[in-house]
Amino acid sequence: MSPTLYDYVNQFEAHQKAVAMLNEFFGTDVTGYVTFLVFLVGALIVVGVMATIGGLGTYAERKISADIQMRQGPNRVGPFGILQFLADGVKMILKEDIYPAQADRLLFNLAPMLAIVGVLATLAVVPFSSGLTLANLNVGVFFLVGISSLVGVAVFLGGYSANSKWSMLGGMRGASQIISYEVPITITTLTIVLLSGGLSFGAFVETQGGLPHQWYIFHNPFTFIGFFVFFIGMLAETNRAPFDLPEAESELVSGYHTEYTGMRFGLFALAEYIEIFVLCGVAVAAFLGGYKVPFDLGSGVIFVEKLGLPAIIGKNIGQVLQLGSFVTKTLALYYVVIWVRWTYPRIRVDQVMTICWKYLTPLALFNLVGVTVWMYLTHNQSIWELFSHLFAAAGSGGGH
Amino acid sequence: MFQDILFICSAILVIAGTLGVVFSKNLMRACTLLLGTLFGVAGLYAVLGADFLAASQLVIYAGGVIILMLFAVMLTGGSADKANKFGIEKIMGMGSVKTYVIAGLTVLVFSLTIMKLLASFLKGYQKLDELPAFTSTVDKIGTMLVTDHVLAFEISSILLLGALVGAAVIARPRRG
Amino acid sequence: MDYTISTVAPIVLLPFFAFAINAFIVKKFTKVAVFLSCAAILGSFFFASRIFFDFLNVFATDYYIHKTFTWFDLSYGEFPFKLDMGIYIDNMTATMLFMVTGVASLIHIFSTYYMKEDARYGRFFVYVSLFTSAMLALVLSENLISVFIFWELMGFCSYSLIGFYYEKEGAGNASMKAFMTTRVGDVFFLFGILAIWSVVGSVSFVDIYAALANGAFDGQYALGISLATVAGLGIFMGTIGKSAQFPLQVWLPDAMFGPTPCSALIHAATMVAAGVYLSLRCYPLMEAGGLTYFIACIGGITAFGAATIALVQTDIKAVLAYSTISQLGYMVLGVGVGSYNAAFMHLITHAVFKACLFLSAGSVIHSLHDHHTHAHVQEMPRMGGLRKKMPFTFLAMLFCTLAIAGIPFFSGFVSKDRILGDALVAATHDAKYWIPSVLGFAGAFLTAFYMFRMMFLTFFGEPRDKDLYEHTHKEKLSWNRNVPLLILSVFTLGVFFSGSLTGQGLIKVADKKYEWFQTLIEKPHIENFTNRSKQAFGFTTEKSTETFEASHYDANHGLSEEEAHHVHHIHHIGALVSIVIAFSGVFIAAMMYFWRSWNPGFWVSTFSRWYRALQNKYYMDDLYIKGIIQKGLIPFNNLLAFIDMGLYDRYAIDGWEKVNRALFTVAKWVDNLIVDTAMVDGTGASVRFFNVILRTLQSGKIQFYFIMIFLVLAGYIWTLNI
Amino acid sequence: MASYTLDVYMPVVILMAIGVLLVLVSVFLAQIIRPFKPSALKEQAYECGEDPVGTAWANFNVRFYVVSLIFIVFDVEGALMFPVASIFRRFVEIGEGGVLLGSLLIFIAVLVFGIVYCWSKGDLDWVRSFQLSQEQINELKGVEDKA
Amino acid sequence: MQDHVEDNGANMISLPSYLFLSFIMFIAGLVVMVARKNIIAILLGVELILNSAALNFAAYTRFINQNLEGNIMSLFIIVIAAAEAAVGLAIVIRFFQLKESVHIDDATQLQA
Repeated sequence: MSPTLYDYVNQFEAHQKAVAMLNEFFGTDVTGYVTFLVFLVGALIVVGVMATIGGLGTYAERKISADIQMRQGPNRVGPFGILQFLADGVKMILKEDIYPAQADRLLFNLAPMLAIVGVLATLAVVPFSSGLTLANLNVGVFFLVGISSLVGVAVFLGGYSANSKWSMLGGMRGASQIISYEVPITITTLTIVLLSGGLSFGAFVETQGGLPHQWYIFHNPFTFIGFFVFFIGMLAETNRAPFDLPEAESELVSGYHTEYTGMRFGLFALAEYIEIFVLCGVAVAAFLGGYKVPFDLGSGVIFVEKLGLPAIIGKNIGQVLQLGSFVTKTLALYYVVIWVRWTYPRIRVDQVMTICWKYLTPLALFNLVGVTVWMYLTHNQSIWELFSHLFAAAGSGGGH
Repeated sequence: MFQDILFICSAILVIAGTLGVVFSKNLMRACTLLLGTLFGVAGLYAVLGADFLAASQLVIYAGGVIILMLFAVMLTGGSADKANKFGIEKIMGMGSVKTYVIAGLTVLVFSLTIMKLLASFLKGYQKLDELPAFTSTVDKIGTMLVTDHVLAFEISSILLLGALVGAAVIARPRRG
Repeated sequence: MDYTISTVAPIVLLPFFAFAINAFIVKKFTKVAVFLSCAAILGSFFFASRIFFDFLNVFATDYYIHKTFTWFDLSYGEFPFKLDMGIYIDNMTATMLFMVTGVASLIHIFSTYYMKEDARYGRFFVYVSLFTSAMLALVLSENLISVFIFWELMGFCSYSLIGFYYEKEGAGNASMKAFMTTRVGDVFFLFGILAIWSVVGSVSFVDIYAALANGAFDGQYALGISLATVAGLGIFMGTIGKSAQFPLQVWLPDAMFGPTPCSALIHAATMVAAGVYLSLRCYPLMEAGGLTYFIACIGGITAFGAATIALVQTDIKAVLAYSTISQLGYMVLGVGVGSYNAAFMHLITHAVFKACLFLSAGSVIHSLHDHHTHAHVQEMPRMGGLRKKMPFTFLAMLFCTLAIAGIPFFSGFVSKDRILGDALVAATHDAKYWIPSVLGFAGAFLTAFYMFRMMFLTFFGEPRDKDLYEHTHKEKLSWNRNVPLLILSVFTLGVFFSGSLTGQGLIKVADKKYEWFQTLIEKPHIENFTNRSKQAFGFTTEKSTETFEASHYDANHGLSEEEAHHVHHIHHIGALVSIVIAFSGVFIAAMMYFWRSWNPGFWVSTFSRWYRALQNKYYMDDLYIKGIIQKGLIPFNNLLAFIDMGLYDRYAIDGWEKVNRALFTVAKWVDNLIVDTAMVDGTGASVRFFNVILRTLQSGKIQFYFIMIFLVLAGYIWTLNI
Repeated sequence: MASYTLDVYMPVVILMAIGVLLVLVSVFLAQIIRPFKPSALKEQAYECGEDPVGTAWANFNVRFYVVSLIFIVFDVEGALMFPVASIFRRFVEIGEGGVLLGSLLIFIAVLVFGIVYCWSKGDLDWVRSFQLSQEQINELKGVEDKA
Repeated sequence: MQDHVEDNGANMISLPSYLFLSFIMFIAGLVVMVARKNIIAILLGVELILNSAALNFAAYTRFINQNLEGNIMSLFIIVIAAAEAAVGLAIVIRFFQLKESVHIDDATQLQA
């Protein structure tokens, strides 16, 4: 897996030729600028798609909830109301921007920015496919944990700066909930780090396989529990129901963004939806095989050998398959997240803390110890490999 | 090229954040600006090739310490009176001209001292002709943590345990 | 297999960590603590068996692993003062590790049954874990200093375990006695180590062997005695103390005050074995010191004497305790007559069957619960007929009794017979060896007799205490009670140790690999040690450069054809004699206690003086207390007290007082005038003066302190010459 | 080990810049087209229609601090464990896993001890301060009895 | 992949520039510690000083000897800074509960 998107693009002869031509044309070394351009285009595409997905997320949320509650949902704007999110966006932009009189203006403006920056920066390491990963950092998951904690600061500052009691309550709750649930998430991620032997998402995904039994979720019983710990932690981390205490509309009006209006509110919402997608993506990359496609179709070699396609096309078909695999799994998880929201009632604030500290964290620690001991005893084998060795041994009459 | 940009951005963040911390009159803003400094330092670590250090700077400082500070500011920010029960004005808490003058004098003395140290060091400093390429430091740090520095590694867990227990005992909510 | 920290250290560290953790959690989480201890010892058994099977795979007599790291190095110039620590594993160590961890695991498991209702259930496991860990560390040690450290650690643990029921009358004294008696031997042991250090400059076994091969001990005399003799004697005194040899055997019978599983662990399988193990390790030294006859005599006397005392004991554990002393006597006899291999084999076989015997005795004792006194019954006169109540325990105990009595096909026969055979060989070479060997044969006869006496009294006949018998529950099979007994009793069969069941080819089943014990365990060939290499002990998997060829069983043991024939001949005679002796012992026991044809009372009344002497253990405890302590030590103590109080105190100290008084008058004058007036008052005034300045400094204002700190730091830096 | 250039951080920086620009552009661009008619009533903080009383920046419950305290300890320990965890697989493969297993387990054990301590002292209970300890209950009962 | 980073001429990424930045941070931390009267603000200053030290260690690792010992040192500085912040802020909060003040001049006595 190439370290960055640019390295992937650079493999192709056409690109190399183009760079060489440009060098000749400008008379200087333009590689740096080309790199920048490639990354800029890649980043813009990713952000654009993410913004669309975030917008569609609001639409999907309403449509699915309507489905679950046997209602119609949005159906006026566009076919099946699919353009509803655009209408919402236009509304956001046109709304008046109000600053509360007592607010700390600087922090009030800074909070949404921190949220959106924190979320967008995480997109850099999300492995959409082996080629389309903006940067496969060596410390990928660790970086993600660090940079996404900006969201916690943003929630806190958002709640604080408005100088409203509802906001303040929501902000405090939100921040303490986000940091609390970061603990089980981090520890569960640690188990995957143990298994994959690297912090980068590349290492996560490349040590798994395309078929479900090669995924880390089914690697051993501990990771199976770990996935659910991660998933629950993820719901709380993104303030999703049943953990939407910080913005509990029936208690706190609207939580930390009570006083936010217009586009700033929209940015908070956008950050939240993108964060859900990113965390679903992380869950997929860590537990569900990431972008891996079964039977090694993702590398594209098979198209070249069997169908006689040119190498470049085979490779890109593989990339598309990988992208499809990743996005499908992520969206499926996204669907589950929405489904959960409309199925479970909100829990109390003391229960939030109890679940985190008395259930998830001990469970995550147990998983960590379990995976460590498991790896030590079985020499990194998954439960299926163990079984297959067992059967092989039985078949060969108890030999080695 | 890019590393220069990264360095400059980080340096600007660091200096701006630092000056903000020094001169901000609002403690909450000072904390937020400290976040900027810490991000800048993380960027500087990244330019130094210490990728793990940069990430742990983000995780520990941005995620942990700053939130802790914000909470602490929140928990002590209350009481609407202008002065506390000792009659000291709260606004003084962020410093007055007098304190800044004293600080300026102290700093003058000490910065001269540091410059003396640095001057003698930089005089003998041989610039390396070429620096090694960046490689991942995670594995090396991990190996060092369990071999040469295993005692520090284990003791740091004891240190953190002590910090946790001590701080929990001190800060535990009490009745009355 | 690689011998690195992660493959070797867990053997010792797992039980040690179990101890370290349990010491803190045992009160609140007793079950967890017990589980941890058992898991730790099983883990250490796993690692030990890896080593053991690796050694069996290589199957070479000379195969060894020697890895060290420097503990401290205080060498200065040409004075070497450097101590290495590390591991030395050869075939003997590997076998020993396997035996100790295996037996200890089974004892741990049995203890979960035996100690279950005990008030200090958990604490028992804390001690036992530490104890096992110390024993394993001792076995792995590569030098005498670390042997000594763990030796003392084991002494401490046995002290705690013997005094485990400290509320019981006598337990405290017994533990103290064990501790002090072994200490006597340990002092000499330390002298021995010092003697070695003075000659070799190192205490590593390998260096000692090399020094012996190079003749470093030649011509080294102290007070006209060869230093090799001094060293060997010192180390053998350690063995005498630890392995309860005559005349320091008195502590071991009292050690039965501890819980029965701990008796099994300490006083059968591991701790007492440590003494013999040490003398085997230092065998070349003792040979060089010319101590073999002395050792053989000590062994013979112990073997016979303890056996005679065992004849009259009525406490089931006391019989076993004396039989332990007696069997240890055989091992020492084996060392003395040069039967290195057989002595070690007897150590292993004895550990297995004696552990099983103690555990079975524990099983019996635990079942016999006197509901009047609410105590467990240990007295054999109150037992009888228990075979029907506890058939499985009976079977296990029967196997072990057959083994210890030296009945063919059982392990005890294989090993003991070979020791006796070698003693006979030694006697034919040198007539003075007749004494220990005859004592040995007599002891063998007595062993068969008293062990079967114990069996008959316990399990056969009519129950003599009907009430007790009725209240005893019928034995139910349970995993933690019967499985350890079963496993141990299976291993009392001779085939596990020797292919030829007598060890010398009387009945030959197979050879080569089946004779692994005889092939692998050999006297250290000291001439091979002059150029052996050691490796650093660490994470690296640096391979040894030496290669080892698999050894083959040599029925002649390197002797010439003629000599071998002679030896075989004598061994055959010895084997026949011991079979006859064993069966006659069993027969007499049966006549007396099974068929009741002969009345034991007749013998008691005929030899009543002897009987009383035996009951009082040859009056040795009395001798020590009345004779040595009261007549020797206490008068000596009084003499010292007189010197201290009458002479030193009265004249030196009181006289000095007079001088002082005279000086005092002078000093008082000086003090009043100069010190008090000028200096003290002056100090006060100056303090008051500086006080004013310092008070302003210590304002309590933290930032002022910051500034001060930084300024002082700055000042310091400015003074630096950089 | 593969070396890398600092270009890997370029997407991170670009994305952060995009984030900042997105906020600035969307807020300030919108300023052109959206209405802007501030009034005192609009700028009032929302308090369910009542006039706001005092400031919201008042004292908060110290439980929030204790939670963040436990969090930071876990955070730091996690940060220390990440590099060790990432080499565990390789150490197991060369057969030296035991050492790492040991040091990791000790590390985790100390961590667990911390959480157990906080648990047993009730720092993890959100409603702790509303519950009286048995001593306090007895105390109150004693007062009642005297009365 | 390049084998080394080329040092092209007047490179601003050099040891002196790092030393300059950490110097700025250190001095700023010192100013904050001395000038501010709010205990939490003083703790912010302490964080700045610790950061400058950690940055120095990392810079020396890169430019002087490359053996990563400095990185380990920085890592432990960060760890200790976190522990320090936790305990320090706990003390501040306790102090505030007792005296309703975070002003450092109220903390002149060791006893409550």
